[in-house]
Amino acid sequence: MDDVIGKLLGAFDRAAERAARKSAQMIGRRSALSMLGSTLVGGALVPLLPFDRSLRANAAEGGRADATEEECDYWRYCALDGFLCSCCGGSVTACPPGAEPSKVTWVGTCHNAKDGKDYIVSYNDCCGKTTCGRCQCNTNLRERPGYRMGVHNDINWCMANTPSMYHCTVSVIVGVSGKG
Amino acid sequence: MDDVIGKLLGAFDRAAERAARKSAQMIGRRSALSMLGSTLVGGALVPLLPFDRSLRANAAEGGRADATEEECDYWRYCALDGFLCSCCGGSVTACPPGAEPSKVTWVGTCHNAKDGKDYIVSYNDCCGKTTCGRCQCNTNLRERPGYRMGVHNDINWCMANTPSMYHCTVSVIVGVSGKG
Amino acid sequence: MMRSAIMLAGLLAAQACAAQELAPEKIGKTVLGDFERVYVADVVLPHMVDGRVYVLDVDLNLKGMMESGFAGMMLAAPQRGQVYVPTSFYERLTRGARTDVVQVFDAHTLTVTDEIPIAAARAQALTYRNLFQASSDGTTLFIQDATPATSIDVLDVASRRRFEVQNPGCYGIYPSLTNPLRFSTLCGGGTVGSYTINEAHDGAARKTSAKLFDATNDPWFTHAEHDVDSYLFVSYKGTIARVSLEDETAKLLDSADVAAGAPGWAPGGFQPFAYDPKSGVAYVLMHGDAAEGSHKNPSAEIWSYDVKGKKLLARSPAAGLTSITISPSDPSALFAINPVESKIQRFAVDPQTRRVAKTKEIKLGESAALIEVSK
Amino acid sequence: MMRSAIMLAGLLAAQACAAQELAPEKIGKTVLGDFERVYVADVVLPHMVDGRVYVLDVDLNLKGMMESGFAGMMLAAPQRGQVYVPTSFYERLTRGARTDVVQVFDAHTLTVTDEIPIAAARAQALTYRNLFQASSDGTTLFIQDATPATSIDVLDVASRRRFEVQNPGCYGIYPSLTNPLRFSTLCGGGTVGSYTINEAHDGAARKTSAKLFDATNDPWFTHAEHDVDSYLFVSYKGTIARVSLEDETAKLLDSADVAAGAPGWAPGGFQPFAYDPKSGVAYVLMHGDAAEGSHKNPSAEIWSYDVKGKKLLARSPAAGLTSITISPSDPSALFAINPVESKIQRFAVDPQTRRVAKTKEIKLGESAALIEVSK
Repeated sequence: MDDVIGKLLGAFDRAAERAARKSAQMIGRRSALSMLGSTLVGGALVPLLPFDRSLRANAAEGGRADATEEECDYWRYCALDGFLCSCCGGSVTACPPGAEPSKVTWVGTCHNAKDGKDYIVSYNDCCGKTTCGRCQCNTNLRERPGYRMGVHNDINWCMANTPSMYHCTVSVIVGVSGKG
Repeated sequence: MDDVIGKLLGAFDRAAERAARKSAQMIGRRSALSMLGSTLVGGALVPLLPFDRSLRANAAEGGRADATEEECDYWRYCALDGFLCSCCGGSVTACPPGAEPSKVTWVGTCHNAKDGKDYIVSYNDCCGKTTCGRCQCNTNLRERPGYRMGVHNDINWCMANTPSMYHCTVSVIVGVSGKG
Repeated sequence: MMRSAIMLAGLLAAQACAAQELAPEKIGKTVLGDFERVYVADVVLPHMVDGRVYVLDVDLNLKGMMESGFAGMMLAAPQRGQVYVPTSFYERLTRGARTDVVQVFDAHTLTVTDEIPIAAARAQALTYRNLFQASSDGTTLFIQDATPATSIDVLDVASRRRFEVQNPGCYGIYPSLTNPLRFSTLCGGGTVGSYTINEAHDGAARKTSAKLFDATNDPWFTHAEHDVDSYLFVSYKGTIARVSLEDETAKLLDSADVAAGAPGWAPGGFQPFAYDPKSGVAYVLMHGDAAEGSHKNPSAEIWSYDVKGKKLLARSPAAGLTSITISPSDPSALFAINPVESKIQRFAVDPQTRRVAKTKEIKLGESAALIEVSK
Repeated sequence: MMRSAIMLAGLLAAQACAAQELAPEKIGKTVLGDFERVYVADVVLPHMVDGRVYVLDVDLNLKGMMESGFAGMMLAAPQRGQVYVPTSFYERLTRGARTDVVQVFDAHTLTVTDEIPIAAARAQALTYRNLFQASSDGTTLFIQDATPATSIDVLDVASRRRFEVQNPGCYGIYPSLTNPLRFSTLCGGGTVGSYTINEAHDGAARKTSAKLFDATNDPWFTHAEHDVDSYLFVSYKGTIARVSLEDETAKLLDSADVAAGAPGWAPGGFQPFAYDPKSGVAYVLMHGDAAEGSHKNPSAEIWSYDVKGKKLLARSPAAGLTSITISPSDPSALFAINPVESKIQRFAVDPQTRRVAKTKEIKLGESAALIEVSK
C-alpha cells in the first residue's frame, strides 16, 4: 500500500517539477495546472495517505456511531474542515443547487463502525456559491500541513475551479483502505 | 416648531420635484442628487421631526441613565439602527479609521436625563469600510417608514457616499429640541 | 476526477477484503423540483456584503441559497421559474465602482442565468417586500430608488428598457392587482400616490389620493397584503385599512381596529402581518407594552383577526417574531422569522378556532427580514 | 453637511431654553497614532468573502479594521507604516473574474493606498503566518501559491517585478533572518528546501537539507517562531526544533521535547506557540488526551518551556486557545485567540515563575486564526 502511495506522491512531485521547468518563462499557474491536468487532477492527489495507521486513537477514530449526516461526528467526516453540504441543500455526497464539485480534493481515511472497515474518503469542496455557513466541522484525523497537500484541509479546495468560491464540503467514498 | 419643519419638509419635496422635471431626459440619479445638493444635502433632511411628542412612552424614552457609550441604551441612541462606531474604533461622534461620515442622515430626538433636555441627534453612518458587526442596536423612537425618509432608519445612509458601503453609525448632537 | 477516483477505488478494492463493503460513489449535483418554496431574505447585517436568500421547502428543510450581495432584494417569478435578486456589487468588495443589477436566478438550479443592469440608485435598504415588486402580469419590475430623494425605476423585463418616476416624500411600491400599467406608493402626508404608465411606456402620470392615514400619529407600515381586489395596510397602533389601488386614485374602502379593547397592544416587526384571502383572516404579530418606538418589537402573540367581520378570533402565544407570511396554497400554514432565536418557524392554524401553534422550526438566518412562500 | 447642520442647530437653539445644554457637535474622523498594535486576522468562515484584520492596542481596545476579502493574508510592515493584505476579489462577489492583489493599507488611516497585482494562484488558505512573508530587509514579499501544485511568488515591492519558484511537495515560507535573498520552505519528505535568489533577481536556486523531521509520524506545524539567529519549529508531539536557515542548506541545531514526561499532552492549534528570544522561553498551547487528529485542538493549558535549558518552567490553565503570540517590546505580554468563546485574550507572564495569567479580553472574531503584535 505504502508503495502505491509513494509512487503516486512521487508522480505528483515529478509532474510539478516538469511543469516548473516548462514554465520557466513565467507562463502562469493556470497553464501549469492544465499541463498537470492529466496526472494531477486526474487522480494523483487522491491516494496520498502516508501515515502510520498505528497512530490512530480510538477517541478520534470513528466518530459517534449514532451521529446523523448533519453532525460532525458522522463517521465519514473524520478529516473534514468546513461546512457540511448535507446542511446546505445538498447531501453527504451531492453539492447543493448551483454549486460545482471541486476538481481537486483532499482525502481522509475514516473508520466505519458498522462494517469495521476503513474507507478512503474524498472531501470535495462544492464551489461557486457563497459560503454556506451551516454545520461547521473541523476534524483532523491524519490531516497534515500543506507540505502533504493531499491530506491538508486548511485550504480552499475550490482553488482549481472557476469560480473558486467555497460553499460546502461533501464526503465521497472512493475506496476501502488496504487494511480495512 | 412644526411650521419650520413643515417648510423644510416642503422644500425637500419641492426640490425633488424640480429635479424630477429637470431629469426628464433620464440623466441619472447622481446628477439629480448633485442638483439637489444645496437644499437636500445642505440640511433640509436634518430637521424632519413631524411627530407628536405626546406619544412618547417613558419606557422607550431616555435609555438607561447608567448606560455606557457602548450600549444601545445610551441616551443618544434612541433611534439608531446599526452598529455603534464607539465599538468599532471610532467614538460616539467620530468615524473609525478609514471610514467617512455619510453626506446625508436621519435624525432622532432623544431625551438626556442628565439635563432634562431633548436633543436632535443626527445619525451619520460611517462609510467606505466593511460592516463593523459589533454592538448592533435597533432603537426606533419616533422612527417612521421611508415616506418620512429623514427619520427612517432601515436604509443605508451611506447611499450618497462613494463608496456607499456601510460601516457603523455615530450620533451627533445638532441642536436642542424646541420643547427641551 | 470521479472517473479516475473510481479507477483508483478499483485498484484499492483489489487489495482489500471484498465482502459487504460500501461501493465507491459519485459526486452528485442538486437541481430543485417544482415544490412550494419558502424564501427567506437575510441581509446579514454583521457582513452586509454577503446577503443571501435561503430556499426552503414547506417542511423547513433548507434546499439551497441565492447570493443577494449588499442590501439585496428578492422577488419570485414562479411562472417563469425565476427569482429576481437586485443588488449592488463593488469592484473591490467594499470599494471601487458600484454596479447594480437584477440577478435573474433559475429557481431550479439557483444559478444566475441573466443579469439586468439597473441604476445605482436603488434603495440599499432592509428587505421590505414593497421596495421591489412586479406588475400584475409580471412583465414589468418596479424598483424603489433612494438617493435619498426617492423615485421608482420601471423596468420592462423583456426589452430591458427602463424609465424613472419621481416619488418625492413617498416610498414603497404597490402594483395594481388588475392593471399592469398601474402602481401606487405611500406618501408622508398620509396620501397614496397612484401612477399610470403611458402608452409609450416611458413615463407615468401620478394622482394623489385624499389623506387616508395619519403619518404623524399613526403611520402605516409599508408592508402590505393583498386581498382579492384590494390591499390591506396596518398602522402602528393596529388599524387595518382596506384600500383599492385599482383606479387612477387610491380609495379607502374600509378599516378595522385590531387592538380595539386591548390597550397597550400593537403590531410590530418588519412584515407584521399575513392575510388569508379565502377566510378573510389576518394574522398579526402583536406585542404588549406598546409605545412610541416599539413598532419593530418582536411579537409576544399572533392575533387572528377577522378583517371583514372586524372581530378578534384568537390570541396565540408566539414570541420573538418580526416577519410572518402565509402559504398561498395552504392557508393553515404560517411561516415566520424569529430573529431573537435566529430561527425560521412554521405555525399551523386551527381551521375552527383560528388559533395558531408552532409545528416546526429551523435554526437559520442572522438578519432575516422578509419571508415569502411561492410555487 | 456639518456646516449646515450647525447653522440649523443655531436656528433651533434660538427657540430653545439656553442654559447648560450640550453644544452642537462635529463629526470626527479617526487616525491612528504610533502605538503597538495587535493584529487579528479573521477569515470569517461563515461569510468568507468578508474577511477582516482587526487592529487593537495592547490593552485590547479595538481601534479599527482592514478588509481582507476572501481568504486574505496579512503582514505588517511597521517600518513603512503599512500593512500588506493580499486577497482575491471576484467581479460579482462570488462569481465572475478573479483578481488577486496585495492591498497596501496605511497603518494610520487603515485605507488602501496602493494595490499590487499578483497571480491568481495564491493559496486561498486559513491565515497561517508563513504563507505570506517578507525578506529580512522588507524589500521583497513571498507569497505561497497552491493550485494545488505549490510554488512561491517572489515580489519586489518597489519595482513590482515578480517571479515564481516551484516548491512541489513543500509549503510555507521562512525568510532568512539575515540574508534578504534567501528563504526556505518545509517539505513533505521531512526536509527543508532553501532558495537563494540569483543576481538578476529573476529566479532562485534550491538546495534541500537532510531529513530533519518525520512528516509521517511527527510532522512539524508550519507555524514557526524566530530566535535571534534561528527558527524554532514545533512538532505535533511536542518536539521543539531549532533550525538555522541562514546558509545555503538548512541545518538542525538543536531539539527539545516539551511534552517529555507528560504522556497524553501535545501542542495544538493554528499558531501553537510563541517565543521570547530574550529569555529563551517558549509558550506552548497544550491539550491533554492528545491523539492522532487532535493537533488543532484548543488548549487546556499554556506551558512555559525553557528551550535552551530544555526545562518545563510552568503549566498554567488557559482553555480554548488555538493561536498565541508575544509582544516584541514587552515579553511579559502574551496575546491569544480563543475561538471557543470568540474572544481575544491577553495574558501576563510572571517574570519569576513564568506562570501565565489572563488579564484582559475582548469579544471579537468569528474564525480568527492569526494574531500578530507589531509597532
